[in-house]
This record gives sequence, C-alpha cells and structure tokens, in this order.
Amino acid sequence: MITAAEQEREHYLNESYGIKSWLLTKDHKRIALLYLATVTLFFFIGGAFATMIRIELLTPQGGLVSSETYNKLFTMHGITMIFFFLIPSIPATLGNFFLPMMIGARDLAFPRVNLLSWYLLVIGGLFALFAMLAGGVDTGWTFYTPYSTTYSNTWVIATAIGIFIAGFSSILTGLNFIVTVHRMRAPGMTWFRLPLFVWSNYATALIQVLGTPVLAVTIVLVFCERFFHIGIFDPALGGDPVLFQHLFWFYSHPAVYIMVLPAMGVISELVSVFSRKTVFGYKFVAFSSMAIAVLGFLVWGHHLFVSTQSVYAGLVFSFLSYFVAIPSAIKVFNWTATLYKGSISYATPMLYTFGFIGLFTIGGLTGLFVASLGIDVHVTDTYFVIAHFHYIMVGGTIMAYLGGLHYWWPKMTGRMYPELWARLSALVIFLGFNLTFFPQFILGYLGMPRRYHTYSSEFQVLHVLSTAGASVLAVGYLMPMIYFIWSLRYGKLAPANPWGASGLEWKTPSPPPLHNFDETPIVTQEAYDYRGVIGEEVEVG
Amino acid sequence: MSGQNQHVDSATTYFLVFLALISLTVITTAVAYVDLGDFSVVVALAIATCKMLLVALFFMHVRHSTRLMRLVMVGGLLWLGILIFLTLGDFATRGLVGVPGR
Amino acid sequence: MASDSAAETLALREQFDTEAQQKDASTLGMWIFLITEVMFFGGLFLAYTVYRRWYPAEFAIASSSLNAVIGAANTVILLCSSFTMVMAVRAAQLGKRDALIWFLILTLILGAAFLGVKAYEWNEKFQEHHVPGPTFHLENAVRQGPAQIYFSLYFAMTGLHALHMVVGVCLLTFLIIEARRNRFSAAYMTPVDIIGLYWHFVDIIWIFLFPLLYLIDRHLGK
Amino acid sequence: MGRLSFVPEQASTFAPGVDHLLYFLLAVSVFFTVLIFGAIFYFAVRFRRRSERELPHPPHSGLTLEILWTVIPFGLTMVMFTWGAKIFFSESRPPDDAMQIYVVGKQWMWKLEHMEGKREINELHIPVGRPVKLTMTSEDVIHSFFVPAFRTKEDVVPGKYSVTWFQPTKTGKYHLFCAEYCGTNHSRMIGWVYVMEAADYANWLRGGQSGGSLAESGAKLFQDLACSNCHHSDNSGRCPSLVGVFGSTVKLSGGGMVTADEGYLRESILQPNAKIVAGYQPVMPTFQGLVTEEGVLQLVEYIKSLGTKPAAPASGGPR
Repeated sequence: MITAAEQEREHYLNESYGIKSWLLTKDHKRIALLYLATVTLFFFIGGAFATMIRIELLTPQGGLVSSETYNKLFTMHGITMIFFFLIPSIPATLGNFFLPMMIGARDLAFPRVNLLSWYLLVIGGLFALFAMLAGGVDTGWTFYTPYSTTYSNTWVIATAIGIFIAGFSSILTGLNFIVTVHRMRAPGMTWFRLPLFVWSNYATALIQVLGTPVLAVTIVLVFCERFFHIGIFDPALGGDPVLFQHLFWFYSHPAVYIMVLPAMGVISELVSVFSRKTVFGYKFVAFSSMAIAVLGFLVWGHHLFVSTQSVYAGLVFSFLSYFVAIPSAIKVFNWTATLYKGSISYATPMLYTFGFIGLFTIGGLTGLFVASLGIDVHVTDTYFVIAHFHYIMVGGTIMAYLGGLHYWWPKMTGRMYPELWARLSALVIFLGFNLTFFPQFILGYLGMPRRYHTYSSEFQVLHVLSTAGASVLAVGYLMPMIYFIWSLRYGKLAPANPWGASGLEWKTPSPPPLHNFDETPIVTQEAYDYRGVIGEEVEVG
Repeated sequence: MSGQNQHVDSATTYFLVFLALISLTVITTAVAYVDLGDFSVVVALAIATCKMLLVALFFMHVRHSTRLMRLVMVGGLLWLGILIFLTLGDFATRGLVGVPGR
Repeated sequence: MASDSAAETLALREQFDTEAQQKDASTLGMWIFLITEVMFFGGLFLAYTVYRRWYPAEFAIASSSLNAVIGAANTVILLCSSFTMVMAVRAAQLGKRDALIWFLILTLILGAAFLGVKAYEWNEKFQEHHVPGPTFHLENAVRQGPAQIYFSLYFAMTGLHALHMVVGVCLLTFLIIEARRNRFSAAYMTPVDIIGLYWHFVDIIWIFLFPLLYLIDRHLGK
Repeated sequence: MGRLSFVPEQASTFAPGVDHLLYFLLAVSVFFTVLIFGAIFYFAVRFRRRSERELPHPPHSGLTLEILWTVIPFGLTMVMFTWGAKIFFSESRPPDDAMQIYVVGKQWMWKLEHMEGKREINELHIPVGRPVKLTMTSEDVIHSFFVPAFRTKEDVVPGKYSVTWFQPTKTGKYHLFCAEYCGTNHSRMIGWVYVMEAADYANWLRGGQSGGSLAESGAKLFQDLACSNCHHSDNSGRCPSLVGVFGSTVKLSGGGMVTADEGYLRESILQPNAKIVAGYQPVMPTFQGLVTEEGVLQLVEYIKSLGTKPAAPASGGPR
C-alpha cells in the first residue's frame, strides 16, 4: 500500500516547478516527457493528414480536394509521421526515460546535448510546420530529383531545412545513447545483463549515427541544387537522378530499422514481464538487433529495382535483403517461444504485444514479397508497398510504442491508467488497423499505384473498406490520448513495481527521484530474473 | 593522477610528423604533374591515406587510444566503404546485359 | 584521488562517478561525432567518384583550371595549424597555461588564413565564370554540363569544409577565452582535447579534398 | 465495376510466372502466420496466469530450436530469391525479334511511336502474341511505365533510355499507369493498352493519319537538320558515315571503345563532342534544345535503318 507520506516525497516531477524548470531541464526524464508531448502533437498532425487522405479516397474522382492539395497531404503525412513522429517516438521518449534507468545510471552521458537534441527536433518541426502552413510541399517524403530540385513549385527548401535539423536531433540522441551504454553502466551491469530494450536502442543508435549524416548531406545537395542552381543530380548537365536515390535510401532504408528496432526492444521487455519468464534465447535476440543494424545497411538498393539501376546490382540487393529477414524471424520465434510454459497475464501491454507480434509477422512476411525481384517489379510503387510498410511502422512500431507507454506509464507519472478502457483501445486499434491496411495489399497487387489522387472505379470497394478501417483506427488512437490525460489526475496511485517486473527502473519509487536511484545500484543478476520479485512464489510449469 | 595524462608525446615527435606531412604534400603535388596514367589517382589517394594515418595516429593520439575507440574509427571507415562500394557496384555494372537502362 | 583544485571539482558533472569516466565519455562522444562527419562528407565523395568515372576528361580540365600552388600552400597552412593545435593540446596536458593560449591563438590565425585564401580562390571563380549557373563557362571543356557538375562538387565540398573551419575557429575562440579564465589544468583539459580532435579531423578532410579536387591529371595541362 | 478479384488479369507471358511465385510466397506466409498466431493463441490460453504469485520454470536451452528456425527460413528465402531473380532476369532482356516501340513520358502524358510512324497519346495498340520492346525516356521528371496486367514496370528517367518488354497473350484493354510520382496530375498520367489480333492491328496501323515510318521521319529530320552535309554515307564527309554504325563497336579518339547503342547515338546527337570517333575532329554542333526527345528517337531509328553491319560501298545512303 502506498501511504500519503510516500506520495509526498520529492521526485523528478515535483522537485521544481515553472516553465523554466522544464525548458532548461537537463534531466533525461523531463526531456523524455518534452519529447512525448512533441511527438504526440506531430502524431496527431500527421494523423489529420491521413484522415483527409482516407476521406478523399472514398470516391474515385477525387472531389474533396484538388490534386495539388492531395499531393501535399500525402507528402506532409509522410514527412510528419516519419521524421517527426516515428523516428523520435520510442528512442527519444521511452528510450530517453528508461535507458539510463535500466542500466543504473543517474542520467545520459551528455544531458545538455540531450536537451539540445530536443530543441533541434522542435526547431526542425517548426520549419516543417511553417512549410505546411505557408502552402505545403508536394514532392513526396522521398524528395526524388529532378522533381524536387527543378519542377516542384512548393516549399521544398523550408521542409528540407526542417528535416536536416531534425536529423541532427536524431544523430545526437544516437550518439548520447551509444556513449551512455558504453560508459555509464552500473557496477555489475555487464553487456549480457542488459535488458533487450537497451540492446535494441543501442543498435538503433548505431544506425542513427551512421546513416543520418548521409541523409543530411543529400538534403544539403537538394537544397543547393534548388537554391544555388548547382547541379549534382541534374540530368540536363549529365547528372544522374538515380544517384540521389542511392544516397537517399542509404539512410532511408536503415531508417525503417530506426523505427522498428526500438519497438522490438519494447516487445522483448513486455513479453518477458507479462509471462514472467526470461526471454527465450536472450543472446540470439540481442545479437539479432545488432545483425539487423548492420545488415540493414546493405539492402537499400531493393528500393531501386525498377529505377534503371543495373540488373546485377538488383540481384545483389535482393539477395542481401533476404539476409535481413532472418534476424527478424529469429526475434518473432523467440518471443513466441517465451510464452511457452509462462505465466501469461492479459494486462494491456501484453495485448499490445500480441498485436505487435501478429502484425509484425504479416508485415515482415510481406517484406519477403517485395524483396523478391519478380514480384517487386509488379508491386513496387503500388498500395502493396504502402500496406507492407504500414504493417511494419504502424502495426509494429506504434503498437509497441503504445504497449510500452502503458507499461511504463505508472513509472513515468506515478498513476495507473484505466485497465478496462486500455484493453478496449488495444482491441479497437488492432481491428481498425487490419481493416485499414489489409485491403491495401489486394489493391496493390491489383495494380493500384500509390500517390494517386484519382483512381479507376474498380478499386473503390477496397478503398471504402480501408477508409472505414481508418475511422475505427482513429477512434482507437484517440482513446489512449483521453484516458492517459485523465489518469494524470484521477488514476490510481502506482506502486513502485505494479507488474512484478525485474528491471532496475522498477527498483526505484514511482515516479523516480531526480537522480533515479537513491544510491547507485549494484547488479548481481541476469536480466529478467523474476525470483525474488514475486512475493511468495508458487512455482508452476 | 586520474590516468588521463599518461601519454604526453614529445614536441620533437610532433615536429617530425609535421615535417613528414609537409613533405608528403610537396610530393603529392609534384607527382601530379607526372603522367602515371590510371595510377596517378592511386598514388594521390595512397599519399593522402598516409597523411591521414599520421594525423590520426600522432596528432589525434590514436596510438594511445583504447580498443573501443579504434573500433569506432575502423567501423566508420567501413561504413563509408559500404556506401561507396555498393553504389559503385551499381554504376560499374550498368549496361552489362546490353540493354539500355539495365 | 583527492581533488585539490577548484577547476577539477567544478569539472566533474553529476551524472559521472569519476573524472576518468567523464573524460572517456567525452572522447568517445567526439569520435562518434567525427564518424558522423565521415559519413556526411562520404556522400559527397561518393558523388565525386561516380562522376569522375563518368567524365574523366571534363574533371581533368576543370581541375587544371584551379591553381595547384595556392591549393598546396593552403594545405601547408592547414597542416601548420594542426601542428600548433597538437602543441596546444600538449601544453594543456602539461598544464602550461601561457603556451596553451599562444598555440591556440596561432592555430586560430592559421585557420583564418586558410579561410582567407579560400575566399580569394572563390572570388576568382566568380570572375572566371566557373560558378555553376546560367553564366557558367569553362574554356577548353568539350561538354559544359559535366564541367559544371565538377564545379558544383567543388563548391559543395570546399564550402562545407570551410563551414566546418568556421565552426572550428569559433570553438578555438571559446577555448582561448576559457583558457584565459584559467578553466583548464593538467587534470582537466577535455574541451581542448576534443576540440583538437575536431580540428585535426577537418584537416584530414582537406588532406583528401586537395588531391581529389586540385590534382587530377595535372600532366595533361603542362 | 467487375467482380472482385485478388489478382489482375493475366495478359502477358510474365503474368502467370509472377502469380505462381506470389502463390508460393502466400503459401509460406500463411503457414508461418497460422503457426505464429496459433502458437500465441494456444500459449496465451494454456499458460494464462492463474495466480498472481506464480513463477514459471524457464526452459534451459533452446539451441536446436534456434538453429532450426534460422536455417529453415533461410532456405525458404533463398528459394524466393532464386525464383524472383529468374523472372527478373527474363524481364530484363527483350528478345531480338521484339517489336520496337518508343515511349516518351512528360508531365502528364505518354507519347508512343510505332516504327511505322503511327503515333499515339496515352494509348498503346499492340498485336497479341508478339514480343514488344519499349525504349523509353522522359522530357522532364522520372515517370514509370506500369501495366498491371503484364506485371511489368520500369522507370522512365530523363537523360537516358530505359527498356522494358512484354509479350501479350490475350486480346483486351488494359490499364497503363504512371507509377512514379511525377507531380500534380500524376494520377491522370494513365492510359490504355489495347491488345489486338494481328489482323486488327495491321488494319489499325493502316488507318488514320500517318506521317511515314519512324525511320522515314528520321530521314527527313536528318535532311532538315542538315546532318547529311557532313555525314556522307561513303565516309567522304567531315564526319563518319553512319551506315552500319548501329550495334558496331566504335573506336574513340584518345583510346577506348564504345558500343553504338541507342544511348550512345542519343548522346552523340545531343552532346556530340562527348565521344569523338577516332580520326575525326570535334566539329559537330550540339543539337540539345534543337531537337525533341521524339526527334532524337526518329533519328536513332533512321540510323538503325541504315543497317547493322558495314554495308558494301554505299548506294542508298543519305544525300
């Protein structure tokens, strides 16, 4: 039981007040909450664009908005969701908050850099928002040249600057995580005692650090080509637009793993805690994160199969793409095996976990379709690809993000969320998601190209289904938004360890004190060792 | 001591490295005026790499750094290699099947 | 180890347990940052490689229009600045405040000199119509398009390099001010050390830019 | 609105092959999806938490399992790779006897030209049963030529030629889409492919306007642009003869060889001095801006019509 006295103790939320204490904070926990507010805002902006896209696609003729507007909608949906929501989502909020706590550190290695990277995200976001309000941008989030450099008459430069700046936010977060994991671990916290969430965030950080600069320089070149009229990719001068695609995808394919690796880390935590078993094949799961980070850099050319890339390059990239499927498969199998003979709870985070594993399985398996040259030629740039990556990024990353948010909410805020509503939201999101995106696989194979404002009427039935699903999905996403805010005031007070979890973050009060731990913890156990956590043990199995 | 000032190289060492760097600059400039065919770029890059190693090993103290730091450096160069090698793999094999754009 | 100077106590930030840990973390952080810089310039080097393979003749002609002597002189200036920088770091390691300040000032002057020469070269390009754009024209170049690509790369690469130099000069100014305030000691000189790393890195980028941009097939132009 | 189908019509020789690969992948996917979903569902019910304080025994080792579920999926993916690569390779190489059609994409329309000189916009008429090779380029941004019923797609890139081919197997009317986002009216850069019986196609070719065959238009352009002033067929001009140049290996001044394919001819028209034939001076002016992409295609076709191997002392050359 929690006494009133315990609740009045000092913790990171009440140790100081006022706007300055937040905007100038160096505490990773407060910065995580700043990020949470920021990415939530961008999620709903991006969601608003998605809503308009789905409503527009109800009818084949496209009566609601003009083609110009439609093109801006999908571009801004993509840019907002990818650069300002998905990439920072899990690492910068949950990672920022819990990575230091999980390794027993008082903070990240560079707290001021951490705050700076939040400001960079905000400044980048403001540039992007400015571009949207000033008239929008219509190049697609991929900025393919020469359309983006020469032909588009929209706010490409402001958007490019925004993404460039947000990229540095991502780089600095990654840098901070790498140094923190190397240098800030508590005594006894060896590499193989690290929670898998830390492993996957570490792998993510490697991608952020190695990939993002290439995107940055590519954006600089697009900017220069548009602004100074120099020509690196300009076919009129003898430049090659396909070179842009190489540079762009060198980052943007691994960026998919920036989005999904942290999600995998969250799932590894949840699947263990809610079945009270150590993750099956801990080392395999840990190393598969690293394998994904490395192999993810060798496959970008599978976005270029029909781009006039050489046939041989296509063969090599297709071949390598299958290698990256293996570590993902290993993870799915290990999570499933973790459930075996476990003690499985149906708490909300676990429902999200089930949802994640299912949707990620479908998303991953359809990845095999698009990695296959013969099929990709037919389905690339169609709704099949749209469905595939939404299964990974929305079905995967957002499910895990929400699961993690529910799981750690008591630690972050000191309050429990309403369990019944939360379970309902998990169910609604799962159903809404499938109804939205499953029809798009069929649409794509039937030949419906992506980024089409108007379309042939035979595709309408599937589009209507998809839009219906999207409205369910929207309701599903609004529910947590409402009850999380509600719980801040009315939620039950949370104990230090409501789930019987074993991580270090649960061995300190909820919410944690300013420096996380009253004294530096000394680690003597493997991760996910539930002996001694559960009150009186009843062994089963 | 807190262990951070263990390796103070002598000023002479630094000066010798500096002289080597200057000489290499002179050599690379001079050799550029000699017709070596395709080798001229190889020579230029080899000299540049030597200079890089001198600066890194001595001026940036890589000589005294930990295994982790070296891993970071080698890893970074390896990734640059991936970017360049795989992209050039496309450009070098274009048109090999004898069909434009393939 | 008992801390016996005020600087030392001030220097240890609260998230760290020991100074060694803090110094180690800062150095590692800087190296990782430098790796991101490698990848950043890497994109340009890739574009350069692709186009040089495609258009060797234009690249040779365009490169020969640059002044190799000025380029080499500027390389020497930058190498001198690297030398003074490493001597500054050494002075800091030994706790010699005055030497540190003087070597930093020398480095700053040499860095500024490099930028001055660069500005002179760019200005020359404007007068010779070697700046990409509608008025671009390179004498002797058979195809103007690829020649323009060369100069686009030239300006992108040297421009971004110069931008890094400007940042470096700002950082040096910061170091000089801090050194004059007695912020550094033999026990705490991490900022000098990691800014030194940055400065040498920018030097290394130039070490590659110089032969790649200035010295393509010079023998043809003799 | 027709009946709801899950695959588009199969109207080319590629279509069945691609669909078979799809069915294989679907079978594998369904198997694993059922396996995973089934296992999760079964474990979740069978091992549900019965007491708040229970603590399961973790299993000790799973090395055999780890190896199994690494190796088996890997084997399956290699099958997928090889199968897909085989299809891709055949899609990449048009047969020599393929019927040639030229495509120019621009915002936002498809311009197509038959060898016989017939031109179409956003429509392509082709005979059933004959392989068709499209040589494509763009006047502005990147487009992509996509016919779902044929299961083929290839980007159309400014500044270079790209090629796609297919052999229709069924008469009918099929969607043609632009699949690479190209600006405001991207979704209206669409058209139809009409696959016709050979006889109907011949009729169609004869009907309507025709400005002579593509090669004839090229010949006319060759005269109009005064190319023939220098390019004499008997090698007596200031410039090399173009008879038989297509497909041959050309020696360049300054060493080096190049195969005279469509891309080389295009480059030599637009940027004549890029590659100079050995023994000649760079005297040809550039035709960039003076001749459209379609004009270049006509010239290329005309040069191709001059034979593919060096002819005996020229007779029918341009004059």
